[in-house]
Amino acid sequence: MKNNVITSVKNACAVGEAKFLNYSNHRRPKPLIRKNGELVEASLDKAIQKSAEILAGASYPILYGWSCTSCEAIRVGLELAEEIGGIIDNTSTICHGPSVLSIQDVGMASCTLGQLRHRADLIIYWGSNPWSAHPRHIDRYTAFSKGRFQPSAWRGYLSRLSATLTKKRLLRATSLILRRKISVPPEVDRSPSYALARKERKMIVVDVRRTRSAELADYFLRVEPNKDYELLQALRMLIRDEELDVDEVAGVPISVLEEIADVMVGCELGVLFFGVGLTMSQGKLRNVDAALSLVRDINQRTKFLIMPMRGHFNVTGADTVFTWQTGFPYAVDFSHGYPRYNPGETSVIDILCRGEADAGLIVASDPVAHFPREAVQNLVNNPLIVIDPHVSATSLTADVVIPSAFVGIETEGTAYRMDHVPLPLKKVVEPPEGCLPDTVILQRILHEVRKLKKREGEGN
Amino acid sequence: MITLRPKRPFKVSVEAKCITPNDFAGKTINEIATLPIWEGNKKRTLGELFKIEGESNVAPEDCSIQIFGDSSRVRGVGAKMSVGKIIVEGNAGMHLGEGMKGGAILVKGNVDSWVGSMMEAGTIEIMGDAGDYVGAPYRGSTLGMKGGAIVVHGNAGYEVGCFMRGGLIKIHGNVGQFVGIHMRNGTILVEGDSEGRAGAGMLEGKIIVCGYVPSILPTFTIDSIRPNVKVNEERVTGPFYRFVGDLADGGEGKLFVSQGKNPHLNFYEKYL
Amino acid sequence: MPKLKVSLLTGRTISQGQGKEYGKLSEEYWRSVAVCEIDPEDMKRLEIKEGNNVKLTTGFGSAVVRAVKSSRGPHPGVVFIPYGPWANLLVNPRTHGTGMPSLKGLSAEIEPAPGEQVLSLEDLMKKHYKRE
Amino acid sequence: MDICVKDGKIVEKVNERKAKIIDASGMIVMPGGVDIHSHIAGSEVNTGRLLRPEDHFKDVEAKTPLTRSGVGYSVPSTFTTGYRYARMGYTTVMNPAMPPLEARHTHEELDDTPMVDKATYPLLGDWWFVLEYLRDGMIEECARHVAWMISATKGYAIKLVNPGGLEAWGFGRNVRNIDDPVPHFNITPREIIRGLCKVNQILRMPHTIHVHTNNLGKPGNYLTALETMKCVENLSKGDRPIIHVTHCQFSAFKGSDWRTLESGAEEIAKYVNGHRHVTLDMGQVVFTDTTTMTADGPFQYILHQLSGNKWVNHDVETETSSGIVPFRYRRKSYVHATQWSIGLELALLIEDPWKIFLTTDHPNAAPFTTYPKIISWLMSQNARKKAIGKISRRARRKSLLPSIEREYSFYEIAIATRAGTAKCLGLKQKGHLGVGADADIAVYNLNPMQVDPSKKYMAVRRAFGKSAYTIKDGEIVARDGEILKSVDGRTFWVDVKLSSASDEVASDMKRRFREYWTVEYENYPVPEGYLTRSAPISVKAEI
Repeated sequence: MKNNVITSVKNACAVGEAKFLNYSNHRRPKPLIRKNGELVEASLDKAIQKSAEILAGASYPILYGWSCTSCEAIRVGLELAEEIGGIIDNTSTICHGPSVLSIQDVGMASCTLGQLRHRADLIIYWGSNPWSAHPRHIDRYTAFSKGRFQPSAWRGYLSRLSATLTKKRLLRATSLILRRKISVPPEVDRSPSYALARKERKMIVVDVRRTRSAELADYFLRVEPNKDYELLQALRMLIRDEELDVDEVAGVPISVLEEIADVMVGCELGVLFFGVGLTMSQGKLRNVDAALSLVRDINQRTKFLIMPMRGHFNVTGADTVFTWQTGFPYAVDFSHGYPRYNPGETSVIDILCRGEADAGLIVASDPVAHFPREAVQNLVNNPLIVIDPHVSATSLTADVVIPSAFVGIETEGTAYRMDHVPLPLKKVVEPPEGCLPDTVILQRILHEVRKLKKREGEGN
Repeated sequence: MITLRPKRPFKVSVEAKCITPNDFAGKTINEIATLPIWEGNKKRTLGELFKIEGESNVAPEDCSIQIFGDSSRVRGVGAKMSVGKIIVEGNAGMHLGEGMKGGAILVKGNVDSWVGSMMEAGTIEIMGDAGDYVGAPYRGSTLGMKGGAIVVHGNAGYEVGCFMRGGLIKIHGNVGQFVGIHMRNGTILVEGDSEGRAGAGMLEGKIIVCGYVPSILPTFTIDSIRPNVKVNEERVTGPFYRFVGDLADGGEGKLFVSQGKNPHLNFYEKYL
Repeated sequence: MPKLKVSLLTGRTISQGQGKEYGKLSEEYWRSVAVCEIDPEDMKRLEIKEGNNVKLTTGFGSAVVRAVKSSRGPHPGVVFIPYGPWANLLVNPRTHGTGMPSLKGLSAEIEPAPGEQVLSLEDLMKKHYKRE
Repeated sequence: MDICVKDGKIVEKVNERKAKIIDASGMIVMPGGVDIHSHIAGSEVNTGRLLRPEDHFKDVEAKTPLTRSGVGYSVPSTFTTGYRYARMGYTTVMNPAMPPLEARHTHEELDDTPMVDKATYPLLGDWWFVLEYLRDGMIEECARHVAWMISATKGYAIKLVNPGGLEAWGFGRNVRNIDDPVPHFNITPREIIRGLCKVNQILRMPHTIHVHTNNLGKPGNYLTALETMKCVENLSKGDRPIIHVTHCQFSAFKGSDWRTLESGAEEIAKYVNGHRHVTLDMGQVVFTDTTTMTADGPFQYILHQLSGNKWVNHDVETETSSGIVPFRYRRKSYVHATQWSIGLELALLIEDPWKIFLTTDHPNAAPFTTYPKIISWLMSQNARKKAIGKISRRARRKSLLPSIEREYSFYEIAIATRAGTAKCLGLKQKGHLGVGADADIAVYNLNPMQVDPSKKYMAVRRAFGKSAYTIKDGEIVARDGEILKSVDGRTFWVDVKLSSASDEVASDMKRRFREYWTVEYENYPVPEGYLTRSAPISVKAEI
């Protein structure tokens, strides 16, 4: 910290560091309003007034984003959505939404991350690449962490690695990410039983491509794209000691699967982390359905837990707040005055692709950069309001842009870790002149909307 | 006969669960016009959005409703209806005949997702295509379609007959993935092709696919080859491979797949 | 000109994650997401080198991006584009009643595009969404 | 007789001409209801909400100019929870299971739960610090750490759930009885219960230890329940209770398996009638579709195995666990019907109404909205006859209810639903209408002089289902079941004052924090400013 500027960052991952060091790039601290095709600077009051008018007048507005702001702001957002009878959705919808749908069918055996640090001796990453998406995950919570009942698996790696002097590139990358010098196992596919023979903590990666995480693993299982469902169901059958009519599934020989199944049943406490590799590929919620069922089934033999690898920093918080206020975690439709929920019907992508929405409010998110073209087209064809600290693809296309303060850097709040542990976010620097927290901006819009409605009410 | 015509095209979805013989019966046209419906977040009356004509004060059982024009954004038509008839001349929106307890619905065009969800009795016939989740339950519930019949002359989407517990679903065209997923009982007949994963997680019941299937889930085991299958009174001629599953869930469901259309499955025959 | 049928994956990469934090308009972001990771073997087949422009086409649209060698291999027939506006031009918006479009494992066609430019974010906005 | 209210308190008299006068003649006037055990907030409850869209979509509440929208049924959203309690004349609710690590979450939800005062009990029976200090016999050290935790989490009472069993569940195991040592920790549940009971006395907490017994929900567990009560017997001083055994119905099973299940209510009642150191609450089953959720991971897994319903498990590092399973209690099921009978038997066989309180362990045995039904069963043999006529024949034959004539009076109902619970919780300003009490008042439209609750039990149900008036802190917040004003309740928490400063505790915590948890020491405690209406209750500990 040097006079209200962050100069260096401690114990954050590469993404985190980039966030802290560069949060102030590409910002326009002034609100903007589109006047005949051009975004021009305007006063905050004007921007808020305009936003309120757009929202109060709409008959099917969508309020989207929420995963990169604080729970406090989300609480206001829900009140606003209720007031204007809109649809409120968060980024789960294109991340772990399908996971939620299958949890609602099957349930989920899970825990907090510390539980795994202390106890897990078998760690499986399925369709998830923690190295790239969650750079500190392996190091802090799983294979390389040290727990009460489980030593770190570092030694195992180091000893095996002293033999192999390969993978210089990877080495550099690793130490870059994990901030310490480590080595990596060779990239030969041994038979699982050999690779997983050790008593120590073991790590398996299942994915369609050999990711960086895969190279850290004791065993990498490559599954053909879009065949995860078959593979998971086959495993479920094997742990029930049933036999299969086929001799390979998703490009994996049954003999290998049988060995994996034995390792899973044989561990003391296993965990399966699954990522969007499952939720986005063919089968979507049913892939997760199978994964959740697999873990549930193994609990008849040993303790096994499962956890989605959630992305955006407070997406778990968004689901959490949505759920306690409305009963539903995302895709909530207030158009009838009470919460309704049916992803596929009330989820933002579907509403946009059907061209039903007639206005949009985006908070701390960039759908234009993350939604399919068809959805984006319908989003930008309607009046669009963006509340975001930085300039984004979406803010470029908006009709009203209200720059806000960075939560966790320029303003405080509460956020949830992916295992539902709530954490306080602190304020470390002052926001730029005139940049208010999302919470305040939303409260002021809500206030204006209520004034407008009141006038309307008196009008007729 | 009571006829409805949309007065204008709808941009946002219209929720009209009141369009049922049960709600129209014994009412004058003017009373019917005052029934409340939703257009997006705006409360409206049926009369505001539809031109309504026809006779008044009909008895429920003689009450038939005809909807002209495009109602592909009108949701919940025929919800919970127990008697009478609804004819949709164009397309119909989501949740058509949701929780239906009797009577008949005929759609000349296509219909969106969740047609006949949670239905208990009655018949729904779609001349065009149907969306996803035909006869499915609400999220989180395992109480899918309990009885009655849904006939789709065109194609249907994903998860047809999800958590189905009884009744018949007949698709003359093709179906997407996961037909009969988590099926508990009942019968699904697909005369076209399936995109695969048929019968995933099924416990009981019968699925017949007369067309091509890319593959059978590894958690099904072949049981026999049958010359034909009985569906209610009707006899569907094969021959069919008969699989049992989904063994991953300890299921006893029966999956019939055409032998002729699926030569790539003949390796299963070595187990017979 | 050579064409290939491939299976298209999209996903997160760490540089995309960092690039994002540098700002969506930054060179870093563009560098990290307007790219397509291709197996060296496939590159040979396409007669292209790292840095050349390639055009991908799916049933839902097409996009021009820079080709880079995939270090995660070998997996011929599978190409990878990080999440971002360029990938979005290609993915399948249908959600099959789940709310989630199909972002992984689409069948796509890839070909060299020597003549064509990789759009900047602003130009992409103009071209596809008529906004600036 | 008049009750005067001023500035949210009950006072001697007020200026009649200025005062707003409510004519409650011919009605029942009671203090606002005080629920001693109801799962209304926190990670576990919220996961229950997430798990059950099918529970919500048939029971919705639209927004009004005064109230927020929401959903029911068995796991209502936060606003709806507050409104529904207020409509029944309840004004104070205790949230009984808070994983300390997730305290912030619980308080965030309690802040969004309007209309009622509330408090929450941190789960401490399987916390590593407790297990280790008690194993080493360091009671005072343990007390200091518990004190730190109570104020760090803004908690109200020491909650034990299947003590020792939850730590064992960390590796998928459980403890068999109160003398079965906890794996890796070599301490028994008995030592944990006695230890925390002593800690509770050392800290002079307003409430007793709040215990969910080992073996809960297993046939034959009434013996465990008796053992649990007995094991602290010799710690009692005077006639103040020192242990509260919660939702006792689930711990009163006799028999060796589900087929031979029988009621252990008689034995438990016999013991409780003969001892002063223990209080109970019912955990009354009502036949309906509900959602079970406890911190008792192993028990929830068994429930999943029995029902085949979807199952959620959530273990919390170094502290506790939890599980959720949707569940339907069916009249015709022998086991469910027997459970229904056990709850009522306990309430009717325990003579002193100050010893057993009305709960459903919401939502485990039924949602709290079923209280009026239970009240009618307690007050009317006819109501019980009617209900028992519909249950499983075998359960009916074995049930003790037909032989029980006792019928609760309105006074006894008032004790079981507010006076008794308030006293047991040590909430001095609640549960009575004496001068100085909080002006939380419930008026029920029923004339006790004219209505015989034994015959007119349906009238009783209606009256207790919709209060004529609910008054919170001197304001009319609900009338005839309609919310007139939305108010924020207080959050009570115990601020334990130790005579000697406990810096060494803080430093000891700091030292071991990274080892035990995956969060930073600074991020763990919930600051007082975090609560919308913080209401600390200071106590002076013996140390």
